Amino acid sequence: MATKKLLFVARSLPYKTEASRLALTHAISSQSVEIYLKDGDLVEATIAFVGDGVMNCLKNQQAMKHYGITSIEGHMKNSLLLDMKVMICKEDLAKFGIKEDALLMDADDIGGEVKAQIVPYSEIQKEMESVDHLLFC
Amino acid sequence: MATKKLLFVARSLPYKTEASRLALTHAISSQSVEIYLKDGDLVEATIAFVGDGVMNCLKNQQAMKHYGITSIEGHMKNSLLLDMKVMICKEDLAKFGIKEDALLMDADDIGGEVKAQIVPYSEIQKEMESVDHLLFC
Amino acid sequence: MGKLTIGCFSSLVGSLSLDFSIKLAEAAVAKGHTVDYWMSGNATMLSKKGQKAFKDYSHLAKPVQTLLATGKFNITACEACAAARGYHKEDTMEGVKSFSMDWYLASTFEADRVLHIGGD
Amino acid sequence: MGKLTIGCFSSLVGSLSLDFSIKLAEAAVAKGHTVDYWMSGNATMLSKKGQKAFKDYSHLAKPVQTLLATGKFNITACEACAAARGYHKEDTMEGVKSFSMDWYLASTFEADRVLHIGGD
Amino acid sequence: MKLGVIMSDYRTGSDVIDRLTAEKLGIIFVGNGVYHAASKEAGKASSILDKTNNLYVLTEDLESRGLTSANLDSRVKAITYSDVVDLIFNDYEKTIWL
Amino acid sequence: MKLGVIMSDYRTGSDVIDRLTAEKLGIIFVGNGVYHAASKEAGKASSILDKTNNLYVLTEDLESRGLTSANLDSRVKAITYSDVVDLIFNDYEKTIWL
Repeated sequence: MATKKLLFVARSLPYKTEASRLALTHAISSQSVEIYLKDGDLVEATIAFVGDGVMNCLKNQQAMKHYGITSIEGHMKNSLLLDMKVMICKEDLAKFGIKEDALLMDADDIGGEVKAQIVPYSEIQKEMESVDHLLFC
Repeated sequence: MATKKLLFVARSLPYKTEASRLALTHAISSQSVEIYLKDGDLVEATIAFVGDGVMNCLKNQQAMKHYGITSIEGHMKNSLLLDMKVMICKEDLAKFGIKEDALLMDADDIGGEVKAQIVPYSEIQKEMESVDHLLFC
Repeated sequence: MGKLTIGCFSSLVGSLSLDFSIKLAEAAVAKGHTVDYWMSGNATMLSKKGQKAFKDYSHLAKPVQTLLATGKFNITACEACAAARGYHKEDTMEGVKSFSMDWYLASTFEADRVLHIGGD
Repeated sequence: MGKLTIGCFSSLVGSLSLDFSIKLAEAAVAKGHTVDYWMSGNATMLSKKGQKAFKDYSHLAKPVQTLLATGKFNITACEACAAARGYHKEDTMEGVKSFSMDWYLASTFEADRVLHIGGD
Repeated sequence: MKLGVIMSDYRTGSDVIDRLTAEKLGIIFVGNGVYHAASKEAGKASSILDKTNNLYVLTEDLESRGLTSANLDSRVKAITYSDVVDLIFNDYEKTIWL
Repeated sequence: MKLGVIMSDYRTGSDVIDRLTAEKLGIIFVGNGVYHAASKEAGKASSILDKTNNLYVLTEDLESRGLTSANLDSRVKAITYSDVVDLIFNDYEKTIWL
């Protein structure tokens, strides 16, 4: 019985590459990982948005309307619905002048109970230290 | 009977993307373009290296030895062998402290007669103005 | 009405540059222009047949077919770029041609405008 | 000896990141380590069978086969990423498995080290 | 030369624009280039916006990223794909992609 | 935390390295990251080289680009793929790719 902890750190702008989208979808897939593991073993994934990566967290992304693809916002919502820990770097939001009300912060409307957390970089650094593996993208 | 002029401007570092390699191979393919055109019609391609793109022009690239792929240098040589005009931005070389003897400047060893030209940016700008189409990469 | 030649070198999914170039072609054709479309480098991924539509990934196979049906859109893949990626005749989407790089250069001869999307 | 899990998300040709990851796997296996190799995003291009060797393009199909023959190398493609690109069972190189993304996460459980090469 | 620049990136390519000269220069922000038109860092707008008065942003790409005309620098005009085609054919002789 | 950073790019990612802290930090330059180790701009070496004393460059990637150890900043050690594997397994607990 053990739990391995992973932290995905999304530092790239959305859409030009699949990096942030795939970080979220891979992190979410930790929820079905037991089928490959022994009883009681788990992989727990957390995701942090830093630098340009905070742009992934804006709400009202219209990617489906214009390009027929799900938005990054939609994946964030799913991760919150599944009670995953989502951190957004406070200093980077401040640099871009982005306020909390411009961000996707919860999945209330689809029954989620967990909120995204705006945290100082130092807390993300602490998370980086505490996990077993770090996955930057 | 007409000639259309194209200028490929390579502004990217080599290898991480295929941009500079494909600029050279496409430019070189102008030599066989007559099969699609009327008698006497031509497409003439020139290539200029600016910004980070000047790194493409270093000689002794060992990409074949280490990765089994032809070097960008090899393509430059072929373009000089075919008498294409190859320009390298003087100011950008100076910025990186790159001297002429570090560059692939000719295809003498395989019978080429044309040399690469180290020119001020203003000459590349003039070339940009004089051609029919500009292809940055 | 004019002719636009687009050369695209960006990968299929994961860079919306390819999506941009197809939407631009649609807008040009809708205005009565003709478009020659050249796929080179990773953009040859667009020529692969059997692309499955998922909501999470760009799906450009359908708009390409719609564009082809207008008769104002030519699309050609770089033969060597495709073969290096394992795309051969039997892998190629209907209506997509395959030539060497000189096809692209030749296409610019008659083009009124050229847009070269040169990297990923 | 340890286990290294590599996740690669870079496109086949045109980014030497994929070449790096395969050479790193070779070096790790040569030292007696085992390697789980996960292809996602554009890196699923590596799973396509029939890649033709040209001197101008990376050719990684052969080193992958050599790695597989050691018995110390597992390689799996993201099923949806591959299908979106038109790569189905009949398109897939011998020895390459196909699973959903949880395979990668599960692989990290036993891994001593993980290297996630996350973008192009 | 009348030159249209399609700017698709946020972190690279500014060096190219800095030294371009053209009798008429237009910049169309698409893809992740839209952040030049709709975001500020430490309160400052992108210096590219000072380069010319002919500034455009593709609405589709702006909205896909959760941005709207409310975020837009007042110097930049929001346009559609159809407008991009017209700019390419009618307003500029050459178009480059950065 | 003992953290190994594999730096594969020249124009992006420095902002991430700037604020990383680690008990032991190593930086391995690969791909186009090698220009940090082997080129100067206006006579100045990359500021990343000031971040730690544990600096490495992959010889294969250096040589592929026409650079040699003669171009290398004296603080950077040239290594092979085999050495990268040892650094990952023996010297650092976690490895990230930028």
